[in-house]
Amino acid sequence: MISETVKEEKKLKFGLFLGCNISFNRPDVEQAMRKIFPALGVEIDDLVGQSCCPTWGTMPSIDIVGWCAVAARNLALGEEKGIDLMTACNSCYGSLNEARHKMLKNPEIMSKVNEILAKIGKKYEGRAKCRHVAWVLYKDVGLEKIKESIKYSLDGITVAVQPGCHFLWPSEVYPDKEEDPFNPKVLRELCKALGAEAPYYTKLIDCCGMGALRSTDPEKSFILVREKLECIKEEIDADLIVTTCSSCLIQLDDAQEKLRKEGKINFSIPVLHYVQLLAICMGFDPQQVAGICVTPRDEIIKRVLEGGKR
Amino acid sequence: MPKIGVYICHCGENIAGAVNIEEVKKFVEKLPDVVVVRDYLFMCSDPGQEIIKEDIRKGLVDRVVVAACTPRTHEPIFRKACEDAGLNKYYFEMANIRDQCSWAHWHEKEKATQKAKQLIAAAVAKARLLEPLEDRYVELNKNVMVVGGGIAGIFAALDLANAGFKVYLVEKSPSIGGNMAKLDKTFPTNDCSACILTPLMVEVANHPNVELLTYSEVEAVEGTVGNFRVKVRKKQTYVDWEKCTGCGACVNVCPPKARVPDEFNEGLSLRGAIYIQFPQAVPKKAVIDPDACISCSGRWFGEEPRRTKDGKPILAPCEKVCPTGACSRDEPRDPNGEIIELNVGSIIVATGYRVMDKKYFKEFAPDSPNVITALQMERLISATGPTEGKLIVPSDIPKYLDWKKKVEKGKEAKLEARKPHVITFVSCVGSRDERYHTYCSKVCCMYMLKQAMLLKEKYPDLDIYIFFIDVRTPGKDFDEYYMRCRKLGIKIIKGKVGGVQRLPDERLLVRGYDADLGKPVELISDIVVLATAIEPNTDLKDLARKLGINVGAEGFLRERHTKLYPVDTMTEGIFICGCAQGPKDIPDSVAQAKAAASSAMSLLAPGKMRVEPLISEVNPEKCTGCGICAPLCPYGAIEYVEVDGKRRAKVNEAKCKGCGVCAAACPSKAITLHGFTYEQVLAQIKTIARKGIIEEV
Amino acid sequence: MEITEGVPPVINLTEVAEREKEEFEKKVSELIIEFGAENLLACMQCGACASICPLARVGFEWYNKKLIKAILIGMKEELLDDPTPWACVACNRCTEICPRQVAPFEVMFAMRRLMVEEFAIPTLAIEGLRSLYEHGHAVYMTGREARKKVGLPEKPPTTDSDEKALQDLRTILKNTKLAELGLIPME
Amino acid sequence: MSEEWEPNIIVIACNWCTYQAADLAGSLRYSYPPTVKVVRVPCSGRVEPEFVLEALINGADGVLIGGCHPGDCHYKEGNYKALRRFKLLHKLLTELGIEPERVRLEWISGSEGLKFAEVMKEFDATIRKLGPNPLKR
Amino acid sequence: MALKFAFYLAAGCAGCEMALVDLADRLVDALGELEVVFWAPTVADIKYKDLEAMPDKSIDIALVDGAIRLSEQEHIVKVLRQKAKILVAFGACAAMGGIPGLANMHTKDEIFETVYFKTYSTDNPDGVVPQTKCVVDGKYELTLPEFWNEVKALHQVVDVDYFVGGCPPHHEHVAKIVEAIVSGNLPPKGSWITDGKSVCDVCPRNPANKGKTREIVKEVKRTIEGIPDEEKCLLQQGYLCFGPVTQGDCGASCPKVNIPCRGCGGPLPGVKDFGARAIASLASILDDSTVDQLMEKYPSLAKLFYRYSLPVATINKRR
Repeated sequence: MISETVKEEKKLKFGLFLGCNISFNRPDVEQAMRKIFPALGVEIDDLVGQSCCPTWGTMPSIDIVGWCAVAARNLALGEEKGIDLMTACNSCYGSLNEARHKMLKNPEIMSKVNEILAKIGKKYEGRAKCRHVAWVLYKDVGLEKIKESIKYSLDGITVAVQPGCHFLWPSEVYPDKEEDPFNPKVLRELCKALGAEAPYYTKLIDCCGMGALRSTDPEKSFILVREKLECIKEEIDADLIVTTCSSCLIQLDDAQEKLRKEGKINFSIPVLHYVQLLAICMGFDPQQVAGICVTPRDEIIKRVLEGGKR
Repeated sequence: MPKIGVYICHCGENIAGAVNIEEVKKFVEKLPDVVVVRDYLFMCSDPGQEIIKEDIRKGLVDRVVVAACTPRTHEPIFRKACEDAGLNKYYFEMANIRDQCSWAHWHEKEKATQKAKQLIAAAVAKARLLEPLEDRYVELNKNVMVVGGGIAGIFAALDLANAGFKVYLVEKSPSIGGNMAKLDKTFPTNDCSACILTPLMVEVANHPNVELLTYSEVEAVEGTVGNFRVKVRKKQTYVDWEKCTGCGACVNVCPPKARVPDEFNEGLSLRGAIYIQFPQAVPKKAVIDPDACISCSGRWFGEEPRRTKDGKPILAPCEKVCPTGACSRDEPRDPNGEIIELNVGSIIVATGYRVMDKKYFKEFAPDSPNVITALQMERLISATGPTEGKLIVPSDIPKYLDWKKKVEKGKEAKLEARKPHVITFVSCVGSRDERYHTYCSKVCCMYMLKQAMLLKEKYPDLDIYIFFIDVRTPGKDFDEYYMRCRKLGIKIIKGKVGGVQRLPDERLLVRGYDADLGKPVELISDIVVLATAIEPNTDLKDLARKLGINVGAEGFLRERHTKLYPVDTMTEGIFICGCAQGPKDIPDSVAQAKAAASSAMSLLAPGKMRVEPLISEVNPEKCTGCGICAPLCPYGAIEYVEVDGKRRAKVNEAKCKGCGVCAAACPSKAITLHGFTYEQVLAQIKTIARKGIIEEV
Repeated sequence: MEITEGVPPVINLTEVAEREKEEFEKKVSELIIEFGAENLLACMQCGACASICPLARVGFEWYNKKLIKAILIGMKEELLDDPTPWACVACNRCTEICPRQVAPFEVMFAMRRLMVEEFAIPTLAIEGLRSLYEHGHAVYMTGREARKKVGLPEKPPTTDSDEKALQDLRTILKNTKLAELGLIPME
Repeated sequence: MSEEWEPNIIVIACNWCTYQAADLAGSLRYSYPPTVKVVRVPCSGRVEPEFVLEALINGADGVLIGGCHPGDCHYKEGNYKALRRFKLLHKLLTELGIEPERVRLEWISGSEGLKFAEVMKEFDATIRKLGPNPLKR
Repeated sequence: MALKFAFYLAAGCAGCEMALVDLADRLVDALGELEVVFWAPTVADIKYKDLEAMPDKSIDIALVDGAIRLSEQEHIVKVLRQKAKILVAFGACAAMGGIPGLANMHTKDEIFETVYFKTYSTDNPDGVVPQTKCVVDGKYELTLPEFWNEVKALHQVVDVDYFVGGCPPHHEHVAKIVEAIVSGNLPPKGSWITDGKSVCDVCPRNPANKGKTREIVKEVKRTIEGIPDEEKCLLQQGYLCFGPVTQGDCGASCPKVNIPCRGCGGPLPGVKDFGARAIASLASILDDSTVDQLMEKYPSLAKLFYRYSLPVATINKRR
C-alpha cells in the first residue's frame, strides 16, 4: 500500500517531442497527445525550441558527430529540466536513441558533441533519453488506468497493429524493449485495453515502406505497403489499422488511397495513430484529435462512438 | 664458474625469418659464463639435439640454454637430451624466441632481434643460478574414473576395462547412452543409432572391470596424478534399484498432473514424475523426479500412509503397482543421496554437449511448435520418438498422443494430424554467430543432410530446403553423402535465413536469401528445423573447476596442445574426449575416447611415475616458525617438525605441486621453490629490466 | 531505374584492386569503417540481412549484403551513382539479426556519408538539409491550415516559433561537417 | 637499440594461463609491441613484491603480472594471493609517487591469445604516454 | 687495555643511549673494559675538533644512533668512520633510517612549511626559516648545518661494520652486544648483530609455538579498536603485527604487552626490503575483503610498512 502511494505521488512528466511530421503533417496527433496525457495524469512540457530529431536523410547521412550534436541539443532540452522526452514518431524515437547510444558508447563522440554544444552554452551528459508514447502508456500509465479512462470501447472491432520498425530494432539502443522484438506485444496489449481484437498477422513486423524508400522510389515503396495491406485484409480482415508511428500512419493512410485509385487494391481500411484512437475512446472531439486523413475514418469513428458506449 | 652453452634454433624460417641469428649470436657470446654459442636449423631434431649432447659429453658445457620455441612443449625434450648426455637435466633453461618473439613481431624484425637478445640474456642469467635436482617417483593408483556415459565415455571405459584397468563410469542421468541414444540414424552410413549403441551400453555395464555409477555426479576432486581422491554423489533415485526390474508398471500409472516435458524426447512429449529414461536404458531402472512428483497419495517417503475409513493404507499408484516393492515409500530417503569416495590414478572427462534451445532465436519464431531444433527432429523421426517415427507436424503431436491413448484403450479413432509437405532446414543457428558462439558446430551440415536424406527417401513427395551459409563436408565419405542429397532432389540453398514468421494456420513463412540467384527468397514451410549450436553442458565449467582443468573461451575443455596433446589437459593425469572438448561427430568422438583411454593406460601401466622436483623446500636453519606459510598451501603440504626444540615448517614432497605461494610469502625467505627460486626469477627480471645486461654474481 | 548502369557484366577484380591501390588514398573499406561501420570486416556474407531487407525485397541493386561485398572487394566508382543507400529505410532489422554484428544499416549509412564526400547526394536530401538549416525542420510546410483545423496554434513550439533556438541550431550545424562540405548555403 | 626511447615492459606470467596466452598470441600471429617481455613463473601466487620493485628500480618502464581468472587458478587460489599482495603493493607504489598505470595485474587465460595481444598493445600505449620510468638508475 | 669507545647521536631521539644506560650495573661492569673517548655531550664532553684531531683508527669501536639528515651529521660520521676501527649502526634509525626516515615521504620544503609555518603552535609572522649562515650584530657569522633533502641510514653515507636493530635495541640484546664487543666475539663484517629469528619465534602468542596452525585473517583492527585477547596471536586477532617479518632480538617485548610489532627490529637475514616482505607475508594471510579493509583503515601503507625502514627501501622516497 505504501509503495503505491509513493508511486501516485511521483508525477509523470515528459517533454513532448513533436518532430516534423506531427508538427506540420499530422497535427491532429499532436492535439490527441495534448488531450490524453493531462487526462491520464501525465504532465507534458513543450520543450520550446526543439527541432527536427534529425531525421535519417539529413545529418545522419552526413556525419555521425553532426547527427549526434543536433540530437543532443534536443535531448539537452529535456535534460536541463530533468525530464525524458516522449515522442509519437518512430523516426524521432530511432534517431534520438541511436544518437544517444552512440554518444554513450563512444566518449570521443560525446566530447566532440559537447564541444559543439558549448558554443551555444549547452551540454548533454546522456541522462535524458527519448521514450516512446506507446511505452509510456503501457509501462508508466498502465493498461488499467487506460481502461478506466475510456468512455467508448472498441468491442467487436478488429484492429491490425503496426508498431513500426523503429519501435523494435535495433533493440540494443532503446530504453524500453519488447520481450520478443520479432513478435511485439505492446501495441496489441494497448489495443486490447480499449476492447478491440488485435490479432497477430504474418506481416505484422514488415516494413511499411515509408521513409527514404518512399522519397527515393514511391513505386517500389508501394510494393511493401501493398503486401502489408493485403496480408491484413486476407488474414484478419481488420476494421482499422492502428500504428504508433507518424511515418507509418502517413504511409498506410496515403498510399492506400493511391493504390485504390490505381485499382491495385479494392478495399479501404482506416488508419489511426494509437494516441488518436485513445483520444476518441476517451471522448475527445474526433475533429480535433483525428481530423486529418486521406483514407476516410468517419465510419469507424461513428461505429466507435455509437456502438462502443460504456 | 658455470660453463653455459647457448643453442639458438632457426625453427626453419619461423625464428630466423624475423630474428637476425648472427647478430644475436654475437651478442650472446659476450654474456658472462657463456662459453659456447651455436645455431641450427631445427634444434629439436635429432642432429640438433646431438649438437648439444656432443658439447656436454666433451665437457665443453655444464649448463644448457636453448633459444627456440615455448618451454611448454619443448622443455621436456631438451631436458631429456641433457640427461642422455649425462648432465643433470635441471641444468637446462629455455628462451622462448619463437612463440613470444619472432611470431608475434614478424613485421618488426629489428626489434624482434633486440627482444630475442634480452630473452636469451635473461635465460642465461637464470642458467647461471641453476641447481641440480633429482626427479621423484610417485606410486600410481591404477583405477580410472570416466565422467560421462555417452559414446565417448563408453568407449574410453571399455578400452580401459579390456586392458585390465578398473573403471568407474560416472553418468549424471539415470542411464548411460548420452545424446547418441537420442539419434535416429547416423551419418555417413545411415546406421541405426540404437542398433550400434545399445550393444555397447550393455557390454560396458556388464564388464567385470567396470563399475557403473549412473545418476551420479562428481562432487569434489582432490589429489594429483596417480592419486586422485574423488567424491561422487549418487543422487537420490527414490526407487530401490536393488529391487527395480525396469518393468515400467509404475511409469504407466503416474497421474497426468505429474507430467513434465520429457528430456529424452527433447520436450516433444511428456513423461511422468516416475520414469525410465528411455526404453533401451542401461541400467533400465526407474527414478522419481522429486520436483515433478505431486505425492498423489498424500504421502512422502518415510511418512505414515493415510488410511481409508476401514483403515487400509492409501498407497501411491506407483508403489501399489510395483511388483517388487522397489517403489515403497515406507522408508525415508535422503534427498541428497549418498556420497561415495573413489581413489583413482587418472580421470577421463567425456561429458558431451547439449544443443542450444530454440528460445534464443527470436527472429525464427521460436514460439511456433513447428519450429524445432534438429535434435527434436531426430526424435520426431525416430521409431522410439513421441510419434513412433510417424512424420506429422509437431503442432499436432498432442492430437497424435490423444489418438494413441484412445487406440490403446481399444477405442476406434481416426488420427487427424497434418503431414508436412515442406520442411526447411536452417544452418548455423547460434554457431558462427557473435551473439552466441563464434565457432562452427561442425556436425550440423552433415546431420541436416542426413535428416533431409532420411525424410526424402521415406517421403519422396516432401519438398525439402536446406539453407546453408556454406556446406561443410570434409570427412571420409561426407561429400559423396552431400551429392547423394542433391541427386535426391533436396533443394540446397546457399544463404542464411533471416526471418521466420508464423502464418495463421501454423505454417511458417521463411525468408531467406539465395546467394546463387542473388536475391531474397521466401517460402511457406510446414516445419522449420533449426540447426542450433552445440554448446558445452552448463555444469562443465563447475566440473572443470573441481578437476582443476582449463576451459577455453568458448566454454569447452581445453586440451594441453591442439595438435600434439589433443586429449591431455594441463593437469597431469586428467584426459578429455568427445564433445566436452569441442563439437565433433561420432567417429571423432570415438577416436578421441580411445586416444584418451590409451593415454591413461600408458600413464598408469608402469605403476609409478617420475615427477619433476620443481617443488618447495624449507631451509630449517632460516625458518623462524612464524607459521605464515601453512594456511596458504592449497594442498596442505606444509607440516611442522621439531628442530632443536623449535617447530619448523617442512614441505611434504608428495603433496606439494610447486605453485610457490609459500615461497613468495615466507617472511624469512626460508622457502625455496626449486626451478623458480627467488634469485633465479630476480636475475631474469633484472636482466630484462637492464635490457640484457646481466648483473655480476 | 537505371540502377545497374556503370556496373559491367563482368567485374574485373584485378582492375578494381589496382584502381583502389592507385587512385584512392584509402581503401574503400577503411573509409566505410571510418564513417561508422566499425564491424564491416566481420561480415561473412551469409545473406541473412538481405533476406529481410526491404530494399532487396523491392529490387534495388546494392542492398546491404551486396553493398558490403562490393566494398570489401574495393569497388567504389561503380557504387557512387547508385540510389540504393539513399533508399534505405533504416529499419535496422538487419542490425538486429546479423550474426556477425556487422550492423549492415551502419554500412548503408557510412556509404551515404562517403557518397556525400563525393557529392553524390540526391537533390531531395539537399532539400532536407536546407530546410533543416532554414527552419529547424527537415519536413516543413508554410501552410498551417491543418494545425488551425485541429485547434492548435499556427506555429508549433519548435524552432519554428523560437528564433533563438533556430539560431542555436544553425550554430551547431555550422560547426559540423555539413558546413565543411558546403553542401548548402549557410549565411 | 634505436635512438628514440622505447618502453621496456616486463610481464611476469603464470605458466598456466598468461604465459600460454602469450604463446597462443604468437601462434595465431596476433602482433603486439616487442617492448613486452615475458618472465615465466608457475603461478601468479609465486610473484613476490620484490620482483616488481626490482624490475622498476632496474629500469623497467612497466610491469604487468598475469594470472588466471578468479576461480580458475591451476593451484586453486594462487591468483587470489597475487591479487591481495598486488592491491597493497599497488597502493604503496602510488603513495611513493609511481604512476599507478605503470604496474598492473591482469587475468588472461590460456585461451585468450587475442586478449593478451590487446592488453599488451594497450599497456604499451599507456606506458608510452607516461614516458620513461623516473626510477631508472 | 681498555677499548677506546665512541658513541654519537645523529638524527635520533637518544633512546638508544637510554637503552645502553638501562644496562645499569652490567654497564658499570663493562665500563671497566671501555674507555669512552667520545660521547658528547652526555658522557664525555669532547669537542668535534678534538675528535677530528684524533689519529685514524685510534678508536676501537664507535656506535652511531640516529639517521643522517644534516650536513653536520654526515660530517661527523665520516670523521668517526675514519677514526674508528669498527663502526656500528646502533638502533633502527642508524641501521634503516628509522622514524625520522618517514620524512622521505615529504620534501624539505614541505617539512619546513609544516614546521615553521603551519603547526598551531608556530608563531612566525616574519616567515623566518633556518639559514645555514647568518651574521649577528654585523660581525658574528653563525652557521647552522644544512638540512638535506632526504634522510639516510648510516650505511648510505659511510661504510658500516655492524648493524643493530630496535627502537631502541632491547637492553638484553644490548648486553649481548656489549659482551660481544668486549670479548671481540663479533660476526663477519657487514652483518647484523642478531639471533636472526623472528619475533614470532620468541613470541608466546605464536600459534605455531602452541602446536596450532595459523588461520586466514578475516578482519583488520587498528590498535585503538577493542582490547586484544592476551593469549591469542595479535595478527590472528586482526591487529597488524609485523612479528613474522621482524628480528626478534627484543624477545617479543611489544606483543607481550599487547602491542603489535611494527618492525623496529629490522628485516630477517636475507631480506632486503622490509616493506615488500611485510606485504608479501601479511597480504597472503588476509582474505580479500580484509585487504580492502586494511587499505581503508590505514591511510598510508608506506608509513605502515616502512615505519622504520623507508630510507633503505628499494624505492626509498616519494617521487
